[in-house]
Amino acid sequence: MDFGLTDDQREIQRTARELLSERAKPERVREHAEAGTTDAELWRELSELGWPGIALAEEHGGQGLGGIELSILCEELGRALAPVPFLPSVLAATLIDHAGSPEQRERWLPGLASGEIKGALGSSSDGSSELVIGAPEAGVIVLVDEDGAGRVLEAAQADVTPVASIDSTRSAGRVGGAEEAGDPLPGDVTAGVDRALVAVSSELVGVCDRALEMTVAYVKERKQFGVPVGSYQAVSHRCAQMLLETEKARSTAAFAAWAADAEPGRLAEAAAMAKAAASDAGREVTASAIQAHGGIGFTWEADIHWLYKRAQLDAALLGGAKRHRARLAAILADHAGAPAVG
Amino acid sequence: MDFGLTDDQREIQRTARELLSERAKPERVREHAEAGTTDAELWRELSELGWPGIALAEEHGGQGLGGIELSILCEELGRALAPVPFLPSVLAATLIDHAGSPEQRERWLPGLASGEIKGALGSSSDGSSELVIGAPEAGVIVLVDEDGAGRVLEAAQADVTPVASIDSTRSAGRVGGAEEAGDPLPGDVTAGVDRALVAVSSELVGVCDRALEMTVAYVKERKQFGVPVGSYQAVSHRCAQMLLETEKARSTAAFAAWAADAEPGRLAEAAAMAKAAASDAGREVTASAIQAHGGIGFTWEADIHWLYKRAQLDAALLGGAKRHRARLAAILADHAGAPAVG
Amino acid sequence: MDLTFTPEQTAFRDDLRSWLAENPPDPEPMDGGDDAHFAWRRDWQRRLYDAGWAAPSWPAEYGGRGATPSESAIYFEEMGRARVPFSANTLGLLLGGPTLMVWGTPEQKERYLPPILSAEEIWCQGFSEPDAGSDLASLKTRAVKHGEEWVVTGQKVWTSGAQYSKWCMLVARTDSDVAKHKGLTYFLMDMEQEAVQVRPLRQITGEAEFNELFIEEARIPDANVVGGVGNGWKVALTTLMNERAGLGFALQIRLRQLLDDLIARAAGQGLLEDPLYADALAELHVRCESLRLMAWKGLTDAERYGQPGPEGSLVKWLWSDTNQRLTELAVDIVGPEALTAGTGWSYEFLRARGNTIEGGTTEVLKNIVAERVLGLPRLKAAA
Amino acid sequence: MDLTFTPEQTAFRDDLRSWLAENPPDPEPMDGGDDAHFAWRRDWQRRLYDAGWAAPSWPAEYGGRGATPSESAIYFEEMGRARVPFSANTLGLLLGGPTLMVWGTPEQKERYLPPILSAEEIWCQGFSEPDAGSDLASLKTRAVKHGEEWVVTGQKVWTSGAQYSKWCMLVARTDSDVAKHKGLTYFLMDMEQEAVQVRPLRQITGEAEFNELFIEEARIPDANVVGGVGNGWKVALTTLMNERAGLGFALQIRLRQLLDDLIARAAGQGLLEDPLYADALAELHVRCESLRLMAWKGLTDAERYGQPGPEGSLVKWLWSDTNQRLTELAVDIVGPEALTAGTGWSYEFLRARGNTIEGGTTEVLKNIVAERVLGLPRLKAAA
Repeated sequence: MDFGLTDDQREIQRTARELLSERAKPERVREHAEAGTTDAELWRELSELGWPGIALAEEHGGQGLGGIELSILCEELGRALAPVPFLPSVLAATLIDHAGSPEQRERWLPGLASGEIKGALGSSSDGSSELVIGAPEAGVIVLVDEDGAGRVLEAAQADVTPVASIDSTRSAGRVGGAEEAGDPLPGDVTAGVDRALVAVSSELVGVCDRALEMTVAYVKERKQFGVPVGSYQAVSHRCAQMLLETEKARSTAAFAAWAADAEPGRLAEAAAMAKAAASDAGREVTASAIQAHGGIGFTWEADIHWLYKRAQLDAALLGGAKRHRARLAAILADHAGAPAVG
Repeated sequence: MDFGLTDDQREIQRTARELLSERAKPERVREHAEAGTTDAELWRELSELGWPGIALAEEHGGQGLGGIELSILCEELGRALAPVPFLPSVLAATLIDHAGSPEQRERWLPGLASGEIKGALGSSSDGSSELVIGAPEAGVIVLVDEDGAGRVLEAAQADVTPVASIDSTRSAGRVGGAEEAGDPLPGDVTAGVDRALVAVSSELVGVCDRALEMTVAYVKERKQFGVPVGSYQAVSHRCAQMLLETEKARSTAAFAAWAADAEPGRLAEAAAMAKAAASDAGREVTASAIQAHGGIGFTWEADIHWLYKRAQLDAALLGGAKRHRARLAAILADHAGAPAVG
Repeated sequence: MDLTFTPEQTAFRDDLRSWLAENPPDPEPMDGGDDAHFAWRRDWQRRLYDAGWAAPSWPAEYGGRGATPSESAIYFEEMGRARVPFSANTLGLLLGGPTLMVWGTPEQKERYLPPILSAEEIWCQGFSEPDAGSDLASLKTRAVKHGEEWVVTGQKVWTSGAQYSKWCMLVARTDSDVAKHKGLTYFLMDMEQEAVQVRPLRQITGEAEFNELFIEEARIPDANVVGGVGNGWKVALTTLMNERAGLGFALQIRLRQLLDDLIARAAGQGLLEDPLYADALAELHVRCESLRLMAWKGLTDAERYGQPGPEGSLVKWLWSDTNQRLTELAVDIVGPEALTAGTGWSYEFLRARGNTIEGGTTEVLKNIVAERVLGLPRLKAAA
Repeated sequence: MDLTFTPEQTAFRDDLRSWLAENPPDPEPMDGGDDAHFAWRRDWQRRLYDAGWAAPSWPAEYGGRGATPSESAIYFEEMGRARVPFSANTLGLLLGGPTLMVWGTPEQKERYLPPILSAEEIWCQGFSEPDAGSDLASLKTRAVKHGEEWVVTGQKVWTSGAQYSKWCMLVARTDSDVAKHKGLTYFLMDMEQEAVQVRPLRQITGEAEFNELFIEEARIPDANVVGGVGNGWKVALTTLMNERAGLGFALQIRLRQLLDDLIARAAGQGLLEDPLYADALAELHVRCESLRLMAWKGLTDAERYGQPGPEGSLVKWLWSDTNQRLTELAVDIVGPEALTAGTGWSYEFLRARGNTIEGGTTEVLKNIVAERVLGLPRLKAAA
């Protein structure tokens, strides 16, 4: 039983954090968010480092690493709120990788791994999608419907209407078109979606972690009635609660990332737990961060609201906490009466 | 729009509080609770004052007052945790009064009004009941089932098995027997149950009020690290939350008590709101009271646990918060789309 | 106890309701930005003024109707129900006017009250400062007397409507040698001077409902002191006491309407039959109704015993918490529309985040409830 | 990251599991009251002792197996899973022994450790006092030296098992002239003297799991000072650090079992198909699993970096809160049985109320998390 990262993983984490703290400073994120643009330069840089293909096989131009390494990057990009379509791209790649045919993988993965093609993943019902993050700039869009069927659409086939979401650090769009448009994914779409859920959950852990970090720094400095506001229990216990929520999300996301590689039989349960915990944590921790900042937290100038908004989109992506708890309950119902897992 | 009590109502409230603070002191409540006995002397005294018949018509030996006056007494008896079967008796009387035939009223109400007969009210399904408070000592038991049918059983017809509930300030029992045992209530059982819900909710308001009062007194006195624990926000904000819950329960119970007399068309909604709010408040406020008392709050010696236990029984009686919110949702569904109530 | 309106109250409500039905405001302008929007609200207030409905709670001698607190509550409930905009000069009507009525000189009342009512002169509130937050006693804006004038320098924040205002209710420090809250004075500052710069303060919704004020040697004639030099703390409390008394009723009706909209939406999607959503919506219903009951109960108490008590803090707390829960649930029910920029639901959702901060944070409200309602000892923190 | 057991850990677990399968404890005595119950637990510890399973984490030289922290966690998980009773001398095994191993003299170790392991001598913990609560530095029990003996007078509370104990880990004030936490000394007090009176302290469940100690001039030989005079604060911290390290794993498995029972019950009643209950049960499942993950993660950190960190406070907090929510939900699902005195569910429900108080209140745990994990400034309250 070992929760520790390997030296290589730790190195990936360290490098990512350093790079992003340099290249995705709050001012730069804000600039792109206000203009509604993607940071093309940063995307090029990340692509050169091979990040988009970190979990893809070497034969497809990827780095051949696993779910844990992908989680690490998602968390760091979430922390930084980097204005690049990393998450949507890796989500699309994950689906194609795990549920695609050899031809589909051959066609799309090399471009996704190199960052030349951007991807997006969304839920659809009756042919049209909910908000799909990254859709307007995507070269390939994967849509999954409620029955667990999935299809791959190249940009030309997808009828994308750009939509401004509340999270302007990333583009979004609605994908229309006929129900039969695109190329069906022949493989295990659910297993692919579960891996995608782990990636989203990891990004949310990063968002929470950053929100807590910013809040702790603020409440140590800010004084009211002569003492730092962070010394009042109303504030300090709120911060403790933020940590608890973050750690719940972190531990379940870590378990799910590990299960994706090492114990696929528990992946469905693990992914549902991770997304339920991360969606709740994302919403609660960032809302708490705003509250702990007081008046300033509610202003556009304070960067905390970007985290709040990102958390909302991620929390809803591929189903919110309620939907994943319902899935979990169905899994529990199947096991009810069986002895506790050893 | 006037939330104030009349002078007469205020007088009833004052008298009740004074009497009970004298006759139902914590030591005496504890004595009876530990012995599992009813305070027969107090019951006699209350009966002589006409309390059990306060809301019954004068022709049945009652005082001919209304739902508000009954609520006042329920609240005060809840505050005092008086070890007498007042609540079960008035619940039975309420059902017989509002849903009984003239013969049933004639037969039972005078005895219930005078206190010579004690009553009990419980829910049943498939013929046998859940825990019925006061059943072992009741001369008459009313059972209502999930379909809204009700029946009256005299003690001899009812197969009562005494059961010790966690709230030993009152007796309880399970009522068995055949589904057809007893005398059906021909009238509007639901309207009777709604009035009964108001009485239970009012008792819960009293329990909350007392729990908060004891807690505030304790945290003002008790010191830790040199200052009263009540000056720490972890404790003081908890007390504020207790007040908020109590006031939510109080305001909805008042509305329901008023509606029972003055606007029966809104009684169903009002009673469901009151019971939902009071059940939640009862549980949360008394649990908070224990927590705010720290170690001592968890001991048998501190009186706070009697309130906690009473709150659990009352919260479950005639359905808990979840059940009444489900009722409310059904009422809301009927109104959905209609303009907001003027 | 009588939870219906009296015949007088019913008549008052019916009067207003029928007037509103016959005199709806113009449609909300969708173009022209903030200025057009403000002009629309100013126009609306003028119409209310012409019909004698601008401030019914003001005494008849100042142009009001001498409405009781209950009638005033009915007024705001009806305004909310009719979904009309807030009057352009809401702060003047609700805070500035009533404060002057208590503390103003006869000359001040005569000079300032009429243009408040008619929306000729708009008022804003200059209490909060960036470094003071909830701690009014630590205000740093300073006023120094030069002859018959006061010279003011400092910074204020959270001043809504400052860009349209003629007068600012300004609290500034006039004596640093006495205990913190004793050296404050309450002024009426003319906003139309170069020394006062208004900078919009955008919120997370993207709009700028509030402003920052940068004050660099602004001039205020001595005649514009309200309630006497050094008495600013008490005068400010009068303003704060009035702050939410009436507005709360409008906000609470707005909450009710939002809930009705959400329930209708959920019903349309079949979610009222899903016990999880049914439970959450029913709980919001209980909260909304108890909020209204608690607000009216507070009013009963106020009418019987004088001033509204600190129980008002419970109402504001419950309102803000409920509005947040409601809009959070709406995100689940409404779906992507609630996360799309510029929609009604996304606006409500983001805006609600400020409810537990503006007008007294929930933390401060809990302190007030604990100390003033429950009588718990005040925490004295040592540095 | 490898969230499976290593081959060594699996072997350890399988060894223990098969021993437990072959050597189950006698059935829990239903008659004979507390004494019979305690005798049953003492008997069980003796059997563990005979098989070398009483305290696997103790070094081999003291009769343990030198188990790693992970193996120790597996031990408690397996004990919980097998639903065996806690050893009679749990406090001696988990707290007293490890404290002596750090601070005891060679003579003390030789004298006291063996009978702890064999359950010949039972230990209890005399830290808390009625007026001290969470504030250990303000202890009032006083020890004064007379020749080679200390004379102790005071009162202790929350001492579980005191009526069966031979030795009490007692912290008393030996110097009033120095800063509050500096004047404390840690003693081993013989409970078998007239000067020590044990009074059972009943809980809201009706049972007396704890006791009060009334100490009136009790005698303690100087040889029974642990860690030196005036060093009691540090020695006590060692005891407290060990307090929940292992036990937490047993409690967490017990929580898991309770949840499995409740899920089975809900499934039987069709409530897993009710979205409201399904949601609540799934949330409890998430909490249980993340609790286990967080506990194991803490252990990984401890093995890598030494002592367990204050993150343990998060685990205790989450455990107690989850156990309360679980038993509250059980009242709704199980119905009257959960409100009937003497049933398993009503016991669990009432007992859970103490979880957020015993072993560090949730308020204190949040303080610890805020100060020691997040580095927030400590609140200094002024009287």
